[in-house]
Amino acid sequence: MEPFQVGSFLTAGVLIVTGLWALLMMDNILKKIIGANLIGDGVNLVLITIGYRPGGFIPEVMHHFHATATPSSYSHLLEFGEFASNASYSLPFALVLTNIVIGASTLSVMLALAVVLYNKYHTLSVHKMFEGED
Amino acid sequence: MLNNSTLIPLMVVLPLIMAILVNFLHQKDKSVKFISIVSLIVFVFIPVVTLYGVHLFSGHLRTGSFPEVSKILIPEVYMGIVYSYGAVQKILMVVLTILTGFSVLAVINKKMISGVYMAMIFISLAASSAIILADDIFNFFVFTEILVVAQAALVIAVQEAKSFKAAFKYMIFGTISGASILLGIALLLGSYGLLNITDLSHAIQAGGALTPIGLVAVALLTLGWLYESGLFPFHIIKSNIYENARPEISALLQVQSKFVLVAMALILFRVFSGYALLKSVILGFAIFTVVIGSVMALQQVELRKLLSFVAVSQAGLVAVGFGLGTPFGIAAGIFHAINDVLSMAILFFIASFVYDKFKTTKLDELGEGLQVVPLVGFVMLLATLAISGVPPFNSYQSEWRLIQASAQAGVPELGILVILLSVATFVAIIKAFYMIFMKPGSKVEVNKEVRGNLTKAIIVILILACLLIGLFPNMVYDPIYNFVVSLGV
Amino acid sequence: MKTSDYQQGRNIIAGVSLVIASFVILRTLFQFSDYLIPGMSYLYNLYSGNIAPNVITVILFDFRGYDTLGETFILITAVITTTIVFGWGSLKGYKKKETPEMTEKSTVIQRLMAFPLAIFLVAFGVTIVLGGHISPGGGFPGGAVIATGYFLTVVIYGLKKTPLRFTHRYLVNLSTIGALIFLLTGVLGLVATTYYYGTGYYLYNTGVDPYDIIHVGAFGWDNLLDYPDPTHPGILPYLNIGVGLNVLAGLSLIAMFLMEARKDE
Amino acid sequence: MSSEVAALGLANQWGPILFGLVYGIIIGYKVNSEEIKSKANYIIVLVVALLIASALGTYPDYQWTLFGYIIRFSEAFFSTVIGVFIAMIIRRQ
Repeated sequence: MEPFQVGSFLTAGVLIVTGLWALLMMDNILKKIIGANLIGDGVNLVLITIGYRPGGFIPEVMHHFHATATPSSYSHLLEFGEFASNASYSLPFALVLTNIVIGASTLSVMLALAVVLYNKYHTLSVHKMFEGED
Repeated sequence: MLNNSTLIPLMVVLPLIMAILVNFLHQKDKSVKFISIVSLIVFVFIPVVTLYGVHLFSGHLRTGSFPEVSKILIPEVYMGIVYSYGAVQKILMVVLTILTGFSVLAVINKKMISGVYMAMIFISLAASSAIILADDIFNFFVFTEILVVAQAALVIAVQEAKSFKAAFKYMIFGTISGASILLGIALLLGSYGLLNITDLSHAIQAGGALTPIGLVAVALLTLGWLYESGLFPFHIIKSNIYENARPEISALLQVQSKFVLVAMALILFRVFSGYALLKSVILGFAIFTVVIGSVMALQQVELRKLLSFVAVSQAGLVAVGFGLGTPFGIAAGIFHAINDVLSMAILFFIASFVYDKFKTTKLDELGEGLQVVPLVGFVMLLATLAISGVPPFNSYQSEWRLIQASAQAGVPELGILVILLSVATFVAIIKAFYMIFMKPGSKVEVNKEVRGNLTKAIIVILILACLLIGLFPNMVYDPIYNFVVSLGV
Repeated sequence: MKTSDYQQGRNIIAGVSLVIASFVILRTLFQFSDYLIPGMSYLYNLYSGNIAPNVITVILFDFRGYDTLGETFILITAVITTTIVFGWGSLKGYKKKETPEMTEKSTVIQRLMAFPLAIFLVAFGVTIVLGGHISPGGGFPGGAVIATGYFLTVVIYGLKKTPLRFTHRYLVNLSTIGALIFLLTGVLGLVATTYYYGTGYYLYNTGVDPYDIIHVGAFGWDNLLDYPDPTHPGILPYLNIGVGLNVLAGLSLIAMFLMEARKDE
Repeated sequence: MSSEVAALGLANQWGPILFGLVYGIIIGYKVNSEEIKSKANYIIVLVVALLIASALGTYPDYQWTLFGYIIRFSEAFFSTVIGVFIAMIIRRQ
């Protein structure tokens, strides 16, 4: 158990819980959107922390890279065993990159909707906006 | 191991290319129309000719997993993304593309055609196809997010305050469910190191009992599933979406939601097949959805709202099949999903016709419609019979199989629930039928310009399809049953 | 009041489920580090060096390139959705309207430095895009940096007087081109592998040809798909270039829409 | 290996230059410099660009080799700037 990693996971948990709290309990539409974004950030932090490895390399095959080889000589996949057993886990980083874009996209749509709803109702309170509905 | 099948990615990629093109050609209505119709023919054609098999994206084959270092519990894994295409996927894809085609034709026929609107329909088609085909849990997540945004866009396109609010709610809860699915994926990735669903299920079986982390992952993924398919805690949000979109688009949205329900439930069952509590939880939420959905449908006095709640309660019935957990029950559930989307689509198309013809869907104001449009009234009567499980039609076959499956699984009480739901659905829709077509004293003006020949043709074709499946159920049911047995859940 | 009772009941339910959810999430995450395994990351690190030095780019565009396609498309979907929210014609008005408050607020130093800084950001963003396969970066961060440069000029000079005069149509064209580069490169891989091998793979890296399917170099046109660079990363930089165009156009469009809508109150 | 790589890089690196130019022209095509009064701006751009490029090129962790990295970094950067100016000149005509 790496204390740094545990601390990072707990921070992510706090972010998620804060986001949930803002999303469920707050009345302001912008605060709800910020809460939704915080949840996404918390999940991203969980993924990044999965990739953490104490003392690991950054996942770039720099000095090990087979730079002079031409593409036609790759008849089989080469193995970079030494690099692979020391580098940090790389898959979660790629997933985080995807999720960041997803978060940005949903954020933009929600902000646009918030602008339109504000122009229609002249209030930011969700309570007043959704009044008279079940 | 199944062979690589070349045409599988085109089912997702071609709609995406066409979406880009029609968005690019916005405001050039003629070319948008031409491209849409041509591409729809291609979309229907591709699932029919594609061979069963898997598709390995980027050509990365199955490789050894070096278990001593990577600590993966199985000897070989897929490194790239994999799509699998079997009998169930084929049937779902054909139904999905045909119904999408009908919706697009209805949109074109109403001269509401615009590039961006068509682009959203194509993107949602691509996303739901990807969800049906995906054998990779993260790819599944990405395309569910696309589907949420695209469905919200289709609702927003109505440009009314109510639709903005419905879309906003849908997006907010969509972020919660998306985050919970992703957190579940992260927990599975951390503790099993895999993303491919087939590999993941093998690894979890090899690892014995689920870890505490795995249990939380089940809960989170189930929460996401409940949202994506509009089951119990989220039924109001989903029915809001159906009710605020244009009716011919709602016909499309309910197909997508129900197929996402089927696809994601299959994923849950394959990954966590050894975990018995999952079935009871799903069954519980399904029963809640059925009861609440049908009760709320009975209260409504507006045609689109009523149909939305009927759609939600029927989704609950599909989930009941999954909740039984036996191969027989799951096959019956999938079969019911296919039957149900056909008859719900007829009802939504009729709602669209009524809305065009009479400019309202409030049941109090409508009446005496049978003299104006006898054919539509007759088809609506048949569709009501079809959706509530009356013998010559298709839903009878699936509901009968659901009742049998529940008796086999040792819970015959569920059979009574299914029958009660049929009765409630019948009462709710027959009330709507009476108030639209029979009730004396209409308060609305008939729009004589609306002929609706295309809508009439669509609903007649769909009711014939319902009848066909009802007469020859084994044509559809047997491949599904064999597929479910081959999954070994 | 009936509604407030209902609200209160809902709040209590929400609060209780929130407490339970927080407890479960925090406890799970506290234990989580004991269960971590390298999993597939080890395999990716083992093989990625065959394709390009930056393992994360290789995962993002080669092993999981199809996910990245979805990622590109969620941005496009968001842009189109924003367009639908405000209406396609909502950007037409800004040419007639005077927008004095923007230019009046900005100071001389801002006005002097914003344009050079924007050009710098554009160039820096392009560098990030084109270096994605060697150093940290790629199409998404690079495109975001370029869009930041555009947005900087819009904030300082206003949408009417900005020196970087992207129009709506131009940005739509750019994002279409970017997405088509990605999609059609994948289709090209599918067609090429089908032609040479009998069974096709979407997004197969035709430039690197790691499984020796299409024999790069035997035919002249195959080499076009290998990026001219000592690392020979195949199609990865092309995908990066497409994604970069798409992201810069998409983010600029979203920023443009949100900016215009704010003035309409 | 490092000198080998650098030599190879110089011989066979027209990719970043070409696509940097393409990007620069695409973006520079929409640049309208009439509003910008002082031409001194452009010199500031070049100097700042050069300084930052060299600073980033010497950053220890991320470099492949010092020389190769500066070359690689600068070529995309400057070809973009040049592309922007080319497009601006085309627009002026």
